[in-house]
Amino acid sequence: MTSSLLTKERLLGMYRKMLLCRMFEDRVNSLFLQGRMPGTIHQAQGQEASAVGVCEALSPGDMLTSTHRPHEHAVARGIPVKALMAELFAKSTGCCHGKGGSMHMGDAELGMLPAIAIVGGGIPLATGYALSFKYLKKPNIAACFFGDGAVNEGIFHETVNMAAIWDLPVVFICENNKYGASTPIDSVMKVKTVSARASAYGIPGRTIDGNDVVSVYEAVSEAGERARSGQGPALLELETYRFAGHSRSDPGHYRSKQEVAEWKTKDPISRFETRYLAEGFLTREIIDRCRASVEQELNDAVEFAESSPSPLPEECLADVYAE
Amino acid sequence: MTSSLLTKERLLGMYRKMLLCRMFEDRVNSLFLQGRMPGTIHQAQGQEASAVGVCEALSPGDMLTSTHRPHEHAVARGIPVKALMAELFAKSTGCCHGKGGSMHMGDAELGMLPAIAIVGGGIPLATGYALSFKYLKKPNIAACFFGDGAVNEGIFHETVNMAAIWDLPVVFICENNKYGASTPIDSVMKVKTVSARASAYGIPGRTIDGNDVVSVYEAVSEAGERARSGQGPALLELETYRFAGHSRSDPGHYRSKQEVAEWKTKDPISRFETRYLAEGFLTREIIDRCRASVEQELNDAVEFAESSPSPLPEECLADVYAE
Amino acid sequence: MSMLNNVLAKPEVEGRKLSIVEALREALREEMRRDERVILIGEDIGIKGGFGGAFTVTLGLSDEFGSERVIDTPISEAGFTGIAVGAALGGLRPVADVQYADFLFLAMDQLANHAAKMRYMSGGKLRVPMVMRAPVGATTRGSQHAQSLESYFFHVPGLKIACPSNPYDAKGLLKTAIRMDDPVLFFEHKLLYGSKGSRKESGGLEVFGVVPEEEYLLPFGGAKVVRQGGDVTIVANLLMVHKAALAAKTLSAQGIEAEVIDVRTLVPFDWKTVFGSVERTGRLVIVHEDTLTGGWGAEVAARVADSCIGYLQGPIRRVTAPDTPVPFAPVMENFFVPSVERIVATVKELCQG
Amino acid sequence: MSMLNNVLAKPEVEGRKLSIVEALREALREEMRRDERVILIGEDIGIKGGFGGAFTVTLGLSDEFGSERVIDTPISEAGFTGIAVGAALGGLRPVADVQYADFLFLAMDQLANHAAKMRYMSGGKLRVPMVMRAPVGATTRGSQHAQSLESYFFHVPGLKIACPSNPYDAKGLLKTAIRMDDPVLFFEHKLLYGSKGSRKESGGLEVFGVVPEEEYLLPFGGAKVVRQGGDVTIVANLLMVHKAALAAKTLSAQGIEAEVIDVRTLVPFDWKTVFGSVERTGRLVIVHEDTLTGGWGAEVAARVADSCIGYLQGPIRRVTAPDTPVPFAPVMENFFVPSVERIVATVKELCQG
Ligand SMILES: Cc1ncc(C[n+]2csc(CCOP(=O)(O)OP(=O)(O)O)c2C)c(N)n1
Ligand SMILES: Cc1ncc(C[n+]2csc(CCOP(=O)(O)OP(=O)(O)O)c2C)c(N)n1
Ligand SMILES: [Mg+2]
Ligand SMILES: [Mg+2]
Repeated sequence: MTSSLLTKERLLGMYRKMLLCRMFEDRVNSLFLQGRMPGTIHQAQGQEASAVGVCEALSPGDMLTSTHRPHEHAVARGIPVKALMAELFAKSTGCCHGKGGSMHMGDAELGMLPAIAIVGGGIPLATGYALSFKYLKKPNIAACFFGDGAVNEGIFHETVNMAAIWDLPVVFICENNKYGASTPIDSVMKVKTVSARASAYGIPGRTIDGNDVVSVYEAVSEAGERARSGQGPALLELETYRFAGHSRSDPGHYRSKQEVAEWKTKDPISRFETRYLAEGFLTREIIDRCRASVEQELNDAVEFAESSPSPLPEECLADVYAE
Repeated sequence: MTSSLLTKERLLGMYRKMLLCRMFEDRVNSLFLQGRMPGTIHQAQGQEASAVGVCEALSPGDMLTSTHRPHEHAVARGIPVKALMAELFAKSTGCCHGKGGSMHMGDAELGMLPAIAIVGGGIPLATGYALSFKYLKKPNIAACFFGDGAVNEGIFHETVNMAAIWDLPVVFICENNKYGASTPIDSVMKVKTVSARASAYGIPGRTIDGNDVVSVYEAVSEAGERARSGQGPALLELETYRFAGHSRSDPGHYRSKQEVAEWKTKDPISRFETRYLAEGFLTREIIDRCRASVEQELNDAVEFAESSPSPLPEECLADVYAE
Repeated sequence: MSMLNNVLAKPEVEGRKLSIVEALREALREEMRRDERVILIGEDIGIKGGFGGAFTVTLGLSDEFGSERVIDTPISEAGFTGIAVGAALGGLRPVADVQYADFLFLAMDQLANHAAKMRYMSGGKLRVPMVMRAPVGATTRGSQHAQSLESYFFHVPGLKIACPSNPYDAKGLLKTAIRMDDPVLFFEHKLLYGSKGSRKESGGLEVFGVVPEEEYLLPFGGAKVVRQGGDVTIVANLLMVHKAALAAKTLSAQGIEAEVIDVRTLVPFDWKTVFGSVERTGRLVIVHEDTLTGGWGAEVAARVADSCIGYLQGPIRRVTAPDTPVPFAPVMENFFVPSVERIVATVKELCQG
Repeated sequence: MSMLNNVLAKPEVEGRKLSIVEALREALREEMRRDERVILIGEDIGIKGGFGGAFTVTLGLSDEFGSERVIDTPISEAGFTGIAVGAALGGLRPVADVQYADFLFLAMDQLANHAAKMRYMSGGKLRVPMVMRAPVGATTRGSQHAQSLESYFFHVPGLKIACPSNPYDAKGLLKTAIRMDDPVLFFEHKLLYGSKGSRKESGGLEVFGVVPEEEYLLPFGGAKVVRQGGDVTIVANLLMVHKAALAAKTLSAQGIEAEVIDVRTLVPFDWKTVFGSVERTGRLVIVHEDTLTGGWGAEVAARVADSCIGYLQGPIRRVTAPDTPVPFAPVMENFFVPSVERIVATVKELCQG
């Protein structure tokens, strides 16, 4: 394994990012429950290794696309949590000036397109971005998040095929959290793994432990290097699980308590802690310091968001056309 | 091989049907060139073994769906050539009363839906029909023709997947004639065979010599029996070739003369003749008699069509709603 | 918004009160009991422990009818819509649904090129008895879960369209739609579902209405005069019927009597009722949440400008969403969605200006 | 139909004459030479020995620009449209095309939910400079290769729409579209492509027009008064501009002077020119091949009925295709497509009735 390539600083950075993702989601949840945020939210607690492992393998000029469940992707990609929090609070300081909301957060200048809430809809956008990278001879790749539910959309099929025949620099990343809303993946697909579908397009497919941030990082790095060097796309399936319901209003009764409990034992953050506490380079003190600094960052973000101005009603009319 | 199961009468019937298909297309071509027919046409000369082999394996209550290239499918399915010719002549005696035209011929009462000219668009219709058969506990199957070009449409992916997970009684039949319009299939797909894509849905896939009517018949019969008995769909790829251009206006310069010539040596009709003349049960006399009777049938059809009344202009307004 | 609640409920009417969700569910259940060819197909509609569709309408139906009749699909809108078309051709009466109307664009080819045309292309031999249910309306979910898409389908010859504003109509129209031999788009407004149950909408209306226990069907093509008045005609659908009715109340207090017409079905459209009203009032305001340009209100204006021009005493006005995508922030969304105030102001300006 | 040829060609105008196909091809070539970010993407557009797209517009371009810039795709309309959106976001200027406008329904989600909204959802940070070309019009190919789909896209906030009626406009508008930072739907009429070349249309018009050798751009939002007249305003697009002009000639011989306006672009729409004309003539007839109900003509009627009602001397009339799918048989198709005779009769009835 190439994990030896990761410096301790890098690993610690990844750890802090996972914490930031998780604690961001937890904070958003409580703000939402207090009625301080409008709209609906789809949370990703439990999927931090995926978000962080993927983003860690990306360069600044690379482009990420995301889904209706984008919070952790955006945090991991490095969009300031202030701008994300402000967007959730529908403020004009939000990353989309309050026009996007939870399901469309992103900032292309920081390497993430506004998230796409049409299941599968972001897949061709990432692929088109990859086409532009290749055409403009840029050294970049696009990375495309989607869920297990998205692989039954026609757009997945059409786009992965075109990326394959044109050897485009894009990495397709399926976060297989076993459910699309209430629907178990094995009831809507006969093959056992999503990655098995790669063979229909003649590209590599791999299934990876999506709750191990290092494995994710390595797999995406490898697929990314391949793509960057002109060898075309790959389909990575990250096996993971969301701890919360599909959206805020979902108690998740379609999943057994046992199943949820089992996956909680694979929590990517405690797994990381256990492993590196054992290896000795992580300490309780570091963990506490990390948590405290994340807490502070989130406090600042909430304060920033709450004290930011709302957009004016008539701003509704702006930004439809560029000219 | 189960070809021994085919009686001589059956084989002869299949032979005559192939002739009827071919001579129908040739007649339509000359009528079209004479300017006696409106519209555009997509002809299928060279693909008779596929049309006839498939339809021979269907029962009366089964349902066939077709494409923008439906003439031979309709002839093989047994829709009277009079009704087909009249449709092409835009007469009210046509199988669609002149409302459909070349690309929409069919007659559901005779087991073939009006053809669908949106590439891939008929695939879910066949699948939905199969759902109704299963639900209503009918002993029937749906058979669904589409071209090699259709397998890159999203609708192919979505629908084959649903047919697979629900074990629907449908046989997916890809007529791989190597080109979608001017586009060679190997430039738009990295895998070598269409049938390889079956594995992405967990269903059987087979590539068959589509210019051998007996092989086609056997493969479709087998897949049909499987489907009828509740074991679900299959994807059959029939390798074949169209002798003519994509549509009437296409001289086909994107194909090499050599390639066309090679495929002409595999002409399904002369192959059949050569084989069964050698086996002795087909004779020159039978061939001549068949040709003459087909010729007569086509003469009658043209006369019927030409002497049939045109629809009234205002009939344009009818048939939009059932009530 | 709470002011809006029950502006239409007539306290004098006695009887069992249901929400639109309950009324729709009852319609589905009754029709499924009556005719075993009726099946449901869509995402997350029947899963045990699940939602009963995005807004609980199908909750419990898989318990009674099983997974053969309440068919949970993969996330494949084009595919399952096309399968519904095929199944309808094959003799079933599928009721499909998309979780949000915004996703209808994915199934647009199957709806506009196939469902709507199969009968015509066959020379009248075929019928496509299917219903496609779709929730519309802006509810601070951002621009891809918010659109009111009626007008796109209003333009497709071969489709019929219902857009009920209350439980009574919802049940009666859905039952009729299911029995109809043509493909029907059935639009439901998220804020009218009611606020009961786990998936309640903030800002949702408490639209409980009397729904008789006895069976009834409501025909397509019959608009409803929700309120009579001689000064101006207001034509609206879905949530906007409620806003128009409240606006009419306010206007009445200021001496303007508005006639409020709930179109109920867009195809077929009850031109007679609208023309008759405009011929009496001489003034017309159309209200819809769908965006302005090319919205169905334009057609109403165009037909009136063709057929009733001599009766008009002023310009034809439309109160609609502006020509923008739907913004997320509530302040902007409130600007986007036509308000009671905008209706009142438009009518006043028209009647007095 | 042959009477229609050159009714608009002004014999006095000197210069190089091109067909619309040639004009479009020249626009693509010039823009590709000027800006290497311009790429073409679509089915059968660049294959050696192939068609140059369904109607030869891109013929020869892959020889000059190579397959990196003239990208042949699989039959995957939704996919390549979405890829064009992504490529546009990534800095390219893709010109995508569908072989027939009817197939746009397959790409509707990518156009209406993504291309049209990305700028808005990003709070104005992004731009989507892409063009989607699409041939419309009924040409005895049956109902799935025939529709005039402008009105569906007319209703999508965030998209712009061009629909040129002649070579000069086609070239000037396409060049502008390519340079624009917004997504543009570019509709071309099959019967206006001209009858030269292998893929000629029976019934096609010989619409050759003068196209200057020097570069020029034509702005969006400027309608063109094709013919001046004081009795009635006729607003049309694409093929219908030619029919309206011919109808105007016939009407003139009968003493009715019609002003014919070619809208040229539907979004933005030149309301000023239309309102100004209607205010002078007092009568309005709108002509389009798209079907009646919910067609773009309804919006024109609605806006006029809002803004110019005081000037109207009669009802607003529309001459359009009826609300049916497109039939195959030429006798029925000729009934479907608005004819010169129908325009003449409608105008006469309006002016004299
Ligand atoms: C095209 C489309 N269909 C349906 C939905 C409604 N919906 C939102 S999320 C979701 C489930 C998605 O599952 P998956 O792709 O596995 O992602 P996850 O939620 O598990 O992260 C559904 C059905 C949607 N947003 N878009
Ligand atoms: C959705 C759609 N896209 C494009 C077309 C235009 N078109 C008609 S036939 C065809 C090629 C089809 O190829 P294939 O599926 O291999 O069938 P074949 O013509 O070879 O029988 C194309 C691109 C269409 N009819 N529908
Ligand atoms: Mg999932
Ligand atoms: Mg082919």
